[in-house]
Amino acid sequence: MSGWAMALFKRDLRLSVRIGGSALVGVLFFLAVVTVIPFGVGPDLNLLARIGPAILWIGALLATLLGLDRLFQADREDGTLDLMMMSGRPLELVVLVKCLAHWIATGLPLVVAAPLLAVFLNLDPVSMAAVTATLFVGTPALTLIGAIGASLTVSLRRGGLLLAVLVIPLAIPVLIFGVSAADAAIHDPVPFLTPFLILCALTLIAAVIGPVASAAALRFSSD
Amino acid sequence: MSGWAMALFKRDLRLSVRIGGSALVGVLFFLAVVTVIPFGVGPDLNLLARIGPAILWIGALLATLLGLDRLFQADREDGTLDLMMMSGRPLELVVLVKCLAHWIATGLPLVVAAPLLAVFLNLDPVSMAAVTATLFVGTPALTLIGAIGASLTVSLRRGGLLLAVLVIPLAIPVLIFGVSAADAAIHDPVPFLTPFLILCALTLIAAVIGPVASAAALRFSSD
Amino acid sequence: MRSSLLKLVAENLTIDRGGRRVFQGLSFAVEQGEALVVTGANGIGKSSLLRTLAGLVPLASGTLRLDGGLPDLLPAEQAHYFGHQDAVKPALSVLENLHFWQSFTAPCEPGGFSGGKSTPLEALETLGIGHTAQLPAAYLSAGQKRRLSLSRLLITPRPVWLMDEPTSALDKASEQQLLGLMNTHLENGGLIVTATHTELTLDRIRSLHLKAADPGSIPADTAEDAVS
Amino acid sequence: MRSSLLKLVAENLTIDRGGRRVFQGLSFAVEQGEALVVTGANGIGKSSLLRTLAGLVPLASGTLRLDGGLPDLLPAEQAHYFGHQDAVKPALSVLENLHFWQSFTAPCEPGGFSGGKSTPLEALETLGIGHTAQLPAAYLSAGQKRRLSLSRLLITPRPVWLMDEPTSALDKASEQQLLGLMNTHLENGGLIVTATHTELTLDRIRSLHLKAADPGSIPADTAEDAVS
Amino acid sequence: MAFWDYANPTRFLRLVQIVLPWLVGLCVITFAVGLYMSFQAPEDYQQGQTIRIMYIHVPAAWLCMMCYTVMSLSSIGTLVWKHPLADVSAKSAAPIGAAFTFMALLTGSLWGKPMWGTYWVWDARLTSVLVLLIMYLGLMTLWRTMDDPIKAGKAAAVLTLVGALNLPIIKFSVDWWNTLHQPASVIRLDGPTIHPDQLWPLLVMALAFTLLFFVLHLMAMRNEIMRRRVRALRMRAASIAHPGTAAATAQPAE
Ligand code: HEM
Ligand SMILES: Nc1ncnc2c1ncn2[C@@H]1O[C@H](COP(=O)(O)OP(=O)(O)OP(=O)(O)O)[C@@H](O)[C@H]1O
Ligand SMILES: Nc1ncnc2c1ncn2[C@@H]1O[C@H](COP(=O)(O)OP(=O)(O)OP(=O)(O)O)[C@@H](O)[C@H]1O
Ligand SMILES: [Mg+2]
Ligand SMILES: [Mg+2]
Repeated sequence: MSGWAMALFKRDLRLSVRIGGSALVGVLFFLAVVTVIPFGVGPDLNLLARIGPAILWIGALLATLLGLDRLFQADREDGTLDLMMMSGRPLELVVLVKCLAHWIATGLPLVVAAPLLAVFLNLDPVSMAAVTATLFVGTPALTLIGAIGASLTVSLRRGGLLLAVLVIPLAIPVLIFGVSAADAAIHDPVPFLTPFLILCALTLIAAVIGPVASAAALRFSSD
Repeated sequence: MSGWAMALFKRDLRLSVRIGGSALVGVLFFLAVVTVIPFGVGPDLNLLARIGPAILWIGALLATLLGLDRLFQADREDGTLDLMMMSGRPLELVVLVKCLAHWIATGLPLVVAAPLLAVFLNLDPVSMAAVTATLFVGTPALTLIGAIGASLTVSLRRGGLLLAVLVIPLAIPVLIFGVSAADAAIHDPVPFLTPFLILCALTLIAAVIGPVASAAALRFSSD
Repeated sequence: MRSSLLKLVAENLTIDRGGRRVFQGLSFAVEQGEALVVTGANGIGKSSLLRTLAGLVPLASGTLRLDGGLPDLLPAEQAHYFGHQDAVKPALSVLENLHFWQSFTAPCEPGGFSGGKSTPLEALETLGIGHTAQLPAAYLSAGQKRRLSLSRLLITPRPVWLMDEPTSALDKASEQQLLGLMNTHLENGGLIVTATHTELTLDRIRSLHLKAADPGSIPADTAEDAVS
Repeated sequence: MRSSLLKLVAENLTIDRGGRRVFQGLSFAVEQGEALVVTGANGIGKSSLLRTLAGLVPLASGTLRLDGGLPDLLPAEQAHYFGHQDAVKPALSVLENLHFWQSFTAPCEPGGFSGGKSTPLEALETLGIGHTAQLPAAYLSAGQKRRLSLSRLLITPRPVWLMDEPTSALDKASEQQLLGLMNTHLENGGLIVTATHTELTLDRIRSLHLKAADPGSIPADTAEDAVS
Repeated sequence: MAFWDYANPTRFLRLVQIVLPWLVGLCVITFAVGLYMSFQAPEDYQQGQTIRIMYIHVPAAWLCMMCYTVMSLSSIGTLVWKHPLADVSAKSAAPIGAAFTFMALLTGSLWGKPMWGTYWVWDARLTSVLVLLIMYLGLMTLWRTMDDPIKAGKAAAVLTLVGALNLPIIKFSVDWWNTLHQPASVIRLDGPTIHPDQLWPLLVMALAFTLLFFVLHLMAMRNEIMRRRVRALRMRAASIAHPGTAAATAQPAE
């Protein structure tokens, strides 16, 4: 990464680590959701094992999207975003770098936490590994797609919920292929690799569409 | 309600309905979550019908909690909260009135939407009615408990997620009795009334603890 | 109610903010019809002082009372606070904003103070934004918003006005108007505490200049006498 | 690169904000070493003008160019913007804040302009907050924060300074210091556009007073040919 | 006169004034004919009377997709050509699209009850429509949370286009998801093979619905332009210095 990108990357990482562990909050929310669902569904272990991957994926989806509202807002409120637009750096790359830092600070912990939570849902090691792998490949896509919502709602003071509503429909394919890849690893109607590769493809597509769209949205929202 | 309370109530309702208001975002999120879950667990109608009440309750729980972050923040940011503390009105009542208005603006729509969403999860009319009833009685408790979280996080910029993490543990009893009341109505291991009455009791308790606690938190957070 | 002279008395106030001692042992008294003008360098503690008087920042130590005020009310509950924030809801119409504050804020009329009697519309007219009454507050410009939030002080009687840099970001004309209002408040037997960087031309001024006791305010917890 | 005279030229700018025409047909030019001081009543459009020059508010019509600047850069990319917001991250140390801006902001040194060469530490010293270098920016007072954000302008060379009420919320001492810095920038061959309510004592001033053309700025969209 | 000239809202409004009555008349007539034909059409040997739902359901379903196409084109108009009417068109199309989508869902599930014995199945096509509904509602929310129409328009345009890019992916993945699970309880929804004398009324109804869409769309656009002018007038009223004239201007609003 060129100098400025590196500086931005480091800064965002520092900020997300120092500010009240926003990374932690995401994981805790993940944990909370995953532990709440059994209270609702009831303690039927087979059932839990069956819908386990789904629960984990839905938890990760919500945790990622709802954690994204501050991605640009924090910078917008204190005027940093204005200066970034004047900085003479391509805004698309700025967004990409910020997403990367954000994913490492909040997405990666989710992936790491997944196997632990999988134990609660008594998933067998195979599916545990499968879910973790799919999350590892899939959550970046969620972050990148979510960035669009983040920049659309940057000027609104109530990000979270609205962002999620706007982005969830766009994130459905990721969810579908993530879960079905995980399922495929367990009881295979289809080989694991097919959905998994599609998932990777989705992430790559998101890596293009996300930054471009959200950079555009940021430019339009500047005022 | 005495004059000032009525004025506050009307104002909050107006605000949540007018432009920038958050009245309908909650319902949309509810809809989105309920729609997304089948993509994870699969389209098996029997399975969905079985975990239907749980899905609806969890959706409502998340929608309520995540929508609460602006309950006090909006007033804090523009200095309204300061003036409210100087207004010479008991802060506990102020909180209670605000919660009431907020529930009517965002909680009630959830209750109304529940039967429609129940169709997607092909619940039979009985359980549909049961879930709606429990939500009607239960969601106020969620709002009131959530208010505590809202006032704890009022000075932090990133409300939603953190608030949910803080409050979900407190809200679990409500969830449990809500769901089990709904389940009881369908295939009754226990009579419907027992958990339902406990749920009502929980709401009443929340109506006392919530305002007191969050008023205290607001006083401490003033700066 | 006793109609003795209104008097805001502060005895060696000590204030900590963010774990740091802002100032300590500050005492002063303001009488009815007087304006206390607080000046000082950036970060010296003017805003903190005002917010303390408004009961928004807790006192580390010291006492604060309003002689001649209503005995069962805190000083803060007999004061209007006019700070940097406008407390204006853009989604509500100008009049809705004012009506809310009128019916929400508890009035307080101790003896010897007459004022804050005007209706919302009158107040808006006085401040020259009467024509915006029916419009959403979102359409107001910065200056107009500020005047709207100022008109709050005219519709609910409260003897003490706490104003933090009231003239900041106001052009000359609006500034004169504001000073006029403050003078009438003093004549009505109110009292004012205001922080400013510019000098204000008021009738009866008593001034308080804050100076840093020692370079860099001491962190509260290292200060011997205070456990904050 | 051409070393001709730097000149910021604006030709009949028209600006809409929030669907409202703020002003139209505004033209001016500022030369190297000059400061354009923009004055006017509240809400007349000073900040809007500066934000437009900074490329943050889109132009409704009109052209904007920097003669003698780097041809392949927008004017905004050759300018520093110093507005109401500090762009200071409380969680980072003062030095970390500065270092980030230094490496992130693209420098721009057209011919005839020399300046913005100082290192972060020097800049902090110049502004008299060198002792806070290692502190978290959260511990700074309002005034100190403002100086920190000011030091941004000294560490990255950019010929144009856009300053919105630069002296607001600064005490007298800091104000003088700021004026000194602005003068040195002018001597270094930079140029300044600043909006203010107080009068600034700068070397070579060219002043622009904004007045409401007709009672109330025309809404952009009642004009015949625009919806919004 | 090129369509481009109708960029000018005033002229556009004049055009609407002229066109709308004819359009309405045409729409009414087509509906009359279409409904008549669809009740003359022979009832289906297996579905009986319920087949008639199709004459509402299918056109609605088709239109809820066409409407999104219109919105996407308008969004391109907003972002690329900066056409002043584009975001008006997009904004006023959204609620109509949502309405048609809802109608497709409603009639569909009403139809589903006799067909499958349940109101809803997570069939691929049904589910995609549900997702589409969510997207419509999301766009509408985005619009009404932003006060400034221009900003709202641009933000919504970005989202609409991203959504347009995504819709095929969503459709594809939902199909994949559905075929993956082979849900036991679901009758695949391929619909009855349509017999010609069922086809004709269907086509007429489709035409009627399309006309209805254009009528509603033009009306909505007119209202939106008016709404923005009122907003502009009130803004001017706010910023006018002389209360006298301002009060006069301020009155008509509300
Ligand atoms: C909520 C439930 C339903 C929804 C959301 C729905 C949605 C749709 C959509 C989007 C189309 C247009 C497809 C296209 O043209 O590519 C369509 C067409 C059609 N639907 Fe439905 N449908 C539903 C229920 C039903 C039911 C219960 C039936 C009866 C068996 C049915 C029969 C048809 C037929 C015959 C067509 C036209 C043939 C075709 O275009 O493939 N639909 N529906
Ligand atoms: N919200 C806060 N939390 C913690 N410390 C604060 C807070 N606000 C101010 N301070 C600190 O309190 C001290 C006094 O700040 P204050 O705003 O009262 O100064 P001031 O005199 O109003 O300055 P100015 O002239 O810039 O308004 C400063 O050292 C500042 O760092
Ligand atoms: N973010 C915004 N969105 C919409 N309209 C705005 C916005 N900011 C300012 N305006 C409007 O633009 C006009 C000019 O505002 P601006 O802030 O430029 O005035 P100003 O000269 O800076 O006033 P002040 O002296 O108070 O700073 C005002 O009518 C204001 O209502
Ligand atoms: Mg201050
Ligand atoms: Mg300004």
